[in-house]
Amino acid sequence: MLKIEKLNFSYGDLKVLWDIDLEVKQGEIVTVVGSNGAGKSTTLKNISRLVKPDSGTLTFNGTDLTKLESHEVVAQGIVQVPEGRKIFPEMTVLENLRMGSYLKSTRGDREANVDRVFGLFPRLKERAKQLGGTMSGGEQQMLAIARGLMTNPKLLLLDEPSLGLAPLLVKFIFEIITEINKQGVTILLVEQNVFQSLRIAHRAYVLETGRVVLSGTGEALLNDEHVKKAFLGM
Amino acid sequence: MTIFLQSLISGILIGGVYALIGIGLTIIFGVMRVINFAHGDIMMIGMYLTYNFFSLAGVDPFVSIALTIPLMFLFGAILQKTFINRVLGALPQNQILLTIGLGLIMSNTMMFIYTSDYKILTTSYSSSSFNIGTISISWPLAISFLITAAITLLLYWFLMKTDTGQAIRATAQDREAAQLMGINVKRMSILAFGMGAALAGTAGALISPTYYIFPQIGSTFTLKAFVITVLGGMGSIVGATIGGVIIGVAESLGAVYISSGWKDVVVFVLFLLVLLFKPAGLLGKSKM
Amino acid sequence: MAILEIKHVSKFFGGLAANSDVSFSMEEGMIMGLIGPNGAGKTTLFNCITGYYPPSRGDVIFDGRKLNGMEPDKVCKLGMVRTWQKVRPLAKLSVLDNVMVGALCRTGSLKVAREIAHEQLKVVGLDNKSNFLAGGLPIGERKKLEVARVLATQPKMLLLDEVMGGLNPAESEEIIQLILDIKERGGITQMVIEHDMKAIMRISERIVVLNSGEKLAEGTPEEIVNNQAVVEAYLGSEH
Amino acid sequence: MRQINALITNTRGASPVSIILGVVILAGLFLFPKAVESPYALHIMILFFLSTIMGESWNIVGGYTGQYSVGHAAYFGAGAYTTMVLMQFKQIPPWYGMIAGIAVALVVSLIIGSICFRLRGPYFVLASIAVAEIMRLCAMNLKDLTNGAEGILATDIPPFTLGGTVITDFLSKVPFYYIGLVIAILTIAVTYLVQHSKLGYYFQAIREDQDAAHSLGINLSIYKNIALAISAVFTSLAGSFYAIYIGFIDPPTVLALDISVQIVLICIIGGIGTIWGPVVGSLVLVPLSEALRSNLIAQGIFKIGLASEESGVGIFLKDHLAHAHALIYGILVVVVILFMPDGVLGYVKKLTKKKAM
Amino acid sequence: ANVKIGVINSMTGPEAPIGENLTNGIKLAQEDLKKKGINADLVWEDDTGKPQIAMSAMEKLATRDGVAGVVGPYTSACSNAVSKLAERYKVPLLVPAAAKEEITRQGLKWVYRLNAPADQYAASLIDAATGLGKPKTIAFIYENTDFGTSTVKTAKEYVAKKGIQVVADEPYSKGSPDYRSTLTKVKAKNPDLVFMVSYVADAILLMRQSREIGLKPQAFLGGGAGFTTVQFANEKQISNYVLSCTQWTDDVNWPGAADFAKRYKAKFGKEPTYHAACAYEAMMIMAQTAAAANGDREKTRAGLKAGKWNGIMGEVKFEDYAGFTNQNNHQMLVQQILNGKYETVYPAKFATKKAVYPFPGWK
Ligand SMILES: Nc1ncnc2c1ncn2[C@@H]1O[C@H](COP(=O)(O)OP(=O)(O)OP(=O)(O)O)[C@@H](O)[C@H]1O
Ligand SMILES: Nc1ncnc2c1ncn2[C@@H]1O[C@H](COP(=O)(O)OP(=O)(O)OP(=O)(O)O)[C@@H](O)[C@H]1O
Ligand SMILES: CC(C)C[C@H](N)C(=O)O
Ligand SMILES: [Mg+2]
Ligand SMILES: [Mg+2]
Repeated sequence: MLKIEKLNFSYGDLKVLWDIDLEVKQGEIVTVVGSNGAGKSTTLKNISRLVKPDSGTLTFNGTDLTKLESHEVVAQGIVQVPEGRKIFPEMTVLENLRMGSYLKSTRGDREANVDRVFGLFPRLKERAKQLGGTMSGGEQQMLAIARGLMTNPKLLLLDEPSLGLAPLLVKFIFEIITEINKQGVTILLVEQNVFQSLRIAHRAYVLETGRVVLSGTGEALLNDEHVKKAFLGM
Repeated sequence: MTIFLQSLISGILIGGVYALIGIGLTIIFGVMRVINFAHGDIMMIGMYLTYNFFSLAGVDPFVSIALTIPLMFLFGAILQKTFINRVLGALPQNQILLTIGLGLIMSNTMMFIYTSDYKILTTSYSSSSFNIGTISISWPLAISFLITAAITLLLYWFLMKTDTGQAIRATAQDREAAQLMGINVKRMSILAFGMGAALAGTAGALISPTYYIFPQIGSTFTLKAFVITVLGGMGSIVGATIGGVIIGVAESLGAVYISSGWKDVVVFVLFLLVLLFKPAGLLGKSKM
Repeated sequence: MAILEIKHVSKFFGGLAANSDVSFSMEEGMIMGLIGPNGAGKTTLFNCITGYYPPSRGDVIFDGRKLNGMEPDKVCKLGMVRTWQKVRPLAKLSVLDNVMVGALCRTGSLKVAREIAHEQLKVVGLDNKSNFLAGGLPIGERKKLEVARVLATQPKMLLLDEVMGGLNPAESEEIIQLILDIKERGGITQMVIEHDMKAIMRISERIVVLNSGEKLAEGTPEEIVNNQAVVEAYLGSEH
Repeated sequence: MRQINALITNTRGASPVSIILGVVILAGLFLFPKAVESPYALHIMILFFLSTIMGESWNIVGGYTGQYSVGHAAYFGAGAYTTMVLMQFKQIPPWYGMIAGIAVALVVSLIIGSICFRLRGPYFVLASIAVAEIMRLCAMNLKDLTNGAEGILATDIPPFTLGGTVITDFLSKVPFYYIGLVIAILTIAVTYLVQHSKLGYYFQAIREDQDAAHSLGINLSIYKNIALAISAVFTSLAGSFYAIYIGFIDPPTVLALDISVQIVLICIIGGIGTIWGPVVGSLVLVPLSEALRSNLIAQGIFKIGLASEESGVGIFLKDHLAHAHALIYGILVVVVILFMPDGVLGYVKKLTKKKAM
Repeated sequence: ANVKIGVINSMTGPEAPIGENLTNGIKLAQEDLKKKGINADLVWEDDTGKPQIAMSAMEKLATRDGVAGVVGPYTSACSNAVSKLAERYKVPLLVPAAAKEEITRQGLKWVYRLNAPADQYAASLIDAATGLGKPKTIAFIYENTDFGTSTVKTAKEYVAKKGIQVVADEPYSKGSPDYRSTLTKVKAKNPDLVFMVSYVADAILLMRQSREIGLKPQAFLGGGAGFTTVQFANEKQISNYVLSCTQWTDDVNWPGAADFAKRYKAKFGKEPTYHAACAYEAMMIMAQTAAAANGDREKTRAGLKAGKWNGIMGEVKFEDYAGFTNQNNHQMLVQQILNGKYETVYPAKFATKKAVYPFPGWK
C-alpha cells in the first residue's frame, strides 16, 4: 500500500535520513521504533509531505506522493496524528473535531464520527466547548487522536500516540489501534512504548541514526537481543 | 445636547468605515500572523480604482464596489502568492518590513502613474445630508455604514459557520496541523489576504465620495487600522467592528470636548488603556 | 522540617476546579511522585507552586516562605525550578548557551557559568552536542536539555513534569538513574510527574495521586498500588 | 560545521587578523577628516555614524532581546527635543542637553517599558508605535514647551568649552564628525560588552522564550527594561546629536513613525542580533539612498555611455529616476527581505560558507 | 550662456503633492530661459521633506556640483536647515514658497525669499474682511502643521489689534475623514468669520461638511494654499463666496501671468497654483542673475540684492525691512470665488470684481 524506497532527507545541511526503505501493506499495523532522534518523526513528515525529501520515492497505492502537496496526501487517505498534538488552540474541542472532517468526502460522516469519538473519549464530550489550547497535555493527546479518526483514513500515521497518557488510557489507546485496524484501517505507528507497540504490530522496523537497521515481525523483534537491550532496557 | 448627539452619530458612521479597514487587517493577521503595514496602501489602491471607475466610466462609487471587491481580492491574492507566502516562516520584523516595502512600492507606483495630486471625487450627493431633529446625517456615510454592516455580518457567518471559514481560522492557529487535516493552507492564505485586501479596498471605495485620494494617504489609515484591531482583539471580527466604532466615536467626541489637536491622543491613550487592562483586546481571548 | 508545604490549594478556571483543596508536604531531599489521570491537575499544581498562576485559594510554603503568586523568577532564585511538560528550548541558542542561561541564575561570571553548564551537560549525557542549536534537537534530547538547564540553576527543589515522556524504556532508565543520582548527592528535593508507573514506583519515596483536581491518595508506592481507588481511577487492574 | 557557524553570532575572542584590521580601520576613521576636505563627504559620514548609532541601539532591544519596538522615534525625539528646548529656550549648552536628553529618554523608556512590556509579540509592536505617536502628538500640542508644529530652530550653538578653553566652536563639520564617530564607537563597544556578559545571555533567552526564561530566574520586566533603557540612552544620544547638527527639529522630522521604521530597517538590512549588522546596514543604506536620491544612477548611465543624455531614454531617466528613488528603495527592501532574510551579513556568511565547502 | 543652478524640492514623501507644482513651474522656467538664450543646467535634488536630506542636497550642490545658486527648498523646515548652509558655503539661495518668517529673519546674507511670509496671509484677509463688513468674532480651523500654526499665530495677533474676538481655535491633524464634530462645535459659537488654513483636499472636505451641518458665518476666509486652487473653485456647491488670500492669481495684471497660466495648463494638463508661479519666477530670477554674473556666486548674490524684476509675480525686490533681510515685500491678493471662478477683490488696485459680503447662505 505504502512503499518508501531509498528515502534521503536533511534539515539544512544536517542529514537525518539515509536510504530508508519501508513498506506498509494493506491491513497491517507496522511499528517503527528507534531511539531519540533516530528520524522516526521525520520519516512520517516526509510521508505527509510536510517536508520534501532530498531523494527517494514514496508511493501510495501506485500514486507518486512526491508530486503532491500535504493536503493532497490527506485527500489520498493518509492521515497523520502528529507528535506534539498540534491542536488548534483557539478553537473549541468540537471545532477541532470538525476540522478533522474537513475533506469533502468525510463531511457526510461528520455527525456519526463525532458520536464515535465522543464514545471513545468521554472526557472530550464533557469538554466539547473548552478551547483546545487550555486542555491538559493528555486531554490534548486524546483530542489529536480523535481528530485524526474523524478523517476516515485509509492509512493512519500515529506519532507517539501514547505520549503523556495515563496508564489506563495507554492500554486503551493500544486497544483502539487494534480495533480500528480490524475495521480495515492500515496503521503506521511510531512509539516509544516499544513493548506494547511491538506486541500489536504485524511487522516492525528499527531505525537508528537515520537508517533502518532491523525489520521483521513484531514478535521477532520483541525477542531480538539488540532490541531488548537498546529499547527495553532488559 | 445637539452637539453631543451630532458628534456621536457622525462618529459612529465614520466608525463603520474604520471597522471595515480593521476587519481586513484582522483577517490577514489572524491567518498569517503578519502585521500588514501596507494595509492603508491597499486601501489607497481601492480608492484609485473607485476614482477611475467614476471619472472614466461614470460608475457610481457605491455601485462600483461590485467591481472593486473582486479586483482588490485578486490584487491581494497575487500579493500573497508572490510575496507574503515566502515570509510566513520568517521573523516577525522581516514580515513587517516586507509589507512596509510593498507599501512603499504601491504608493510610489501610484505616484508615478497619477502624480501626487489630490484627487477629489465629487458626486451629486457628496455633501448631501438629511436631518433627524436637529442632527444632520450625511447620506453617503449612512449608506456606507449600511454596506459595512451587511459585509460584516456576511463575513462573520462565513468564518464561523462554513467549513472554508473554519479552515481559514484553523490555518491561522496551526498551519502544519491544518495541512494534516487536508486543508490547502496556501489557498487559505491567499483567500485570507484576498479578503483582507478586498475589505480594505471596499473601505476605500466607500469613503471615496466624501474623502480625497492621493498616493501617500495609506499611512494614516494603516495606523488607524492597527489601533482598531488591537482594541477589538487581534483576529476578532466582532472586535474589529466594535473597535472601529469606538475609534470613530472617540475621535469625534475628543474633537468636541477636548480639542481637535488632542483628539488623536485620546484615541491612542484609549488604545493603551485597553491594552493595559485587557491585553488581548476587548474581545480577544487571552492566551496562556 | 518540611521544605515544601501545600496547604489547601485550589485553582479555578471559570467554573472548573483544576485543583481543589490539595494539601501535602515534602521533606528535604525526598522524591515525591505526582500521578493522576490526564487532566487531574498535576501541571496546574506545578504552575501554582512556581508562580505561573496564583492559587485561587490556599498557600504554598517553600523553605519557610509563603510563595503565593510570587513571580517564577523569584521562585527560581529561592531555589525551586520546574521543567515544562511541553519542552521549551531556547531554540536559536546552542545547547551549551541554554544551560548557561540556567547557570547564570547563581553567578554573574560567564566563565563560571560555562563550567557549570559543561558539568551539567555531562550529567545528562548531552556534552557531545553542546554546540548544536537547541531547536534542532529531537524530543528526547530536548527533555534532557530541560533537566540540565534546571540543574544548572543549582536548585534546592526540582519539579519535573513528564521528563520521560517520549523516551523509550532504555532512555527512561538513564533519566531514572539521573534522578536517583541527584537524590544520592543530596541537597535537592524532587517532585516528579510521570505516567510511567514502573519509573514512578522505582524512584518515589512517597506518591500523591490527584484525580479531578482533588487529592485522591497519598502514601508509599506500595500503599498506592494497593489503594483500590487509585487502581480504579488511574492504574487499571493490571498493576 | 553547522553548529560552529550557528555560534558565529556569539563570537568569542577575536583573531589577530581582525584585530589589526580593526585598528587600521579605526585609525583611518580618525584621520579621515584630515585627508578628506569635502564637507559633503563628511556629511555623508556623519549620517552614517548617526545611522549606526540608531541601528546599534535598536539592536539591543530588538535584535538581542527580541522586543521588536517600532516606536524608537520616541527616544530619538526625546533626546532631540530635550537638547533643543534647553539650548534654545534656556540657553543651556547642548553638552548638558545631551545628558538631560538621556535622562528624559530613560524616564520615557521606563514609562513605555512598564506599559508595553506587559504585552507580547505583535501587541508589543503596536503598543510601541502607539506610545511614539502619543509623544509626537504631545510635541505637536504642547506648544508652550515645544513650540508645536513650528518646531525649534537653533540660532547658535554655543561653543563647547572645558574649563575655559574652547574645545570646538561647531563651525565646521569636523567636530560633528568626531562626536558622531565617538558615540558610534561607544555604542558598538557597549553592544559588545552586553553581548559578552550575563545581560546578553539573558536578553537572548528572553527573545527565544519568555516563559522559559522566566522559570530560569530571569526577571522579565527588569531585564526587558534594562535592554530598553540601554537602547533608549543611545537612541536619545543620536537624537540630540541630530538636533544639534541639523539645527532644526519639528515633530514630523524627529518623532514620526518613519524614523522608527528607518531604525528597524538599518538592522534588518545589515543583520539582526549581531554586533556588525547595524554597521553593515548603515554602510549599505546611507550611500545607497543618497545615490538613488540624487540620481547618481542616471548620471552613471550617461557617463559610461549606456544612454545619451539627450536621447528619449536619457530624458526619461533624468526626469523620472529622481522621482523613482522611493520606488526603487521599496523594491530593494522587498528584494532584501525575500532573498537575504538574515540581512547582508547573513547572506555574505552563507555565501562564504558555501564556498568553503 | 550656460549656468548651473541647483534645485532642492520635495519630490517624494508627504510633501510631494505640493512639491510637484514647484517642479512643474521650474521646468517651465527652464524652457523660457532657453528662449532667452540662457541654458540653465539644473541639478535636481529631492529632499523627501526631511531637513537632514535637504542638507545633504545642499552640501552636495555647494561643494560637489559647484552650482551658481540654489532655488528651493519647498517646505519651511527644509528651507530653515538649508539656509544656514547657504550662508556657510556662500551660495545664493532663493526660497520660492516657504512661509515661515524666521527664514529671512536671521540676518543671513545669502538667503533670499520671493514669496510673502506667513504674517501676510492673515493680514491681507483680515484687512479685506474688515473693509467689507464689521465682524466681531472669528473662529480658526487649521491644519496643525508649521504653515497652519504660524499663519494662525500671526492672524491672532492681527485680529487682536483690530478688536475681533477669537471664539474658537481648532488645529486639526491633516487627513482625518471627519471634521463634522469640530465644525459642530464651531457652529455653536456662531462666529462672524471662519478662518481656515488647509491644503486643497481638506479645504474641500471642510467646506463640504460645513455645508452638511449648516455652518453660516458672515464670511469664510481661506488662508491661501488649498483655497486658491482651481480644484477647489470647481466644487461650486461649496466654494462659492469663499474669500481667500494668495501669492498669485492667473487674472492678476502682473506681466505674463495669464500667459504663464495658459502655457502651464497646456504643458501639464492642470491649472497652476501659486506655488508653481513662485517657483517659476524664482528660477527665472536666479538663472538670469547667475547668467549675468557668469556663474560667480558673489556676483550672483550682489545681483539678487541689487536687482529689480517685474514678471508674473509682479514687482520683485529683495529688501531689508521690519526685521527681514533679503525679503521680497510681496503684495498678497485676496480673491473670492464667484460662480466657480476666482475674482480678485482686494487690494482695490488689482480688483476685478466687487466682493459679495456677507455670505448669502448655502444652496
Ligand atoms: N526542525 C529541525 N531542524 C534541524 N534538525 C532537526 C529538526 N527536526 C529534527 N531535526 C533532527 O533530525 C533528527 C531526527 O529527528 P526526529 O524528530 O525525526 O527524531 P525521532 O526519531 O522522531 O525522535 P523522537 O523519538 O525524539 O521523537 C534529529 O537528530 C534532530 O536533531
Ligand atoms: N487555562 C485553562 N483554562 C481552562 N481550563 C484549564 C486551563 N488550564 C488547564 N485547564 C484544565 O484543568 C485541568 C487540569 O489540567 P492540567 O494541565 O493540570 O492536567 P494534568 O494533570 O497535568 O494532565 P496531563 O497528565 O494530561 O498533563 C484540565 O482538565 C484542563 O483542561
Ligand atoms: C501649504 C503651503 C502653502 C505651505 C507653505 N508654503 C509652507 O511654508 O510650508
Ligand atoms: Mg519524534
Ligand atoms: Mg500535565
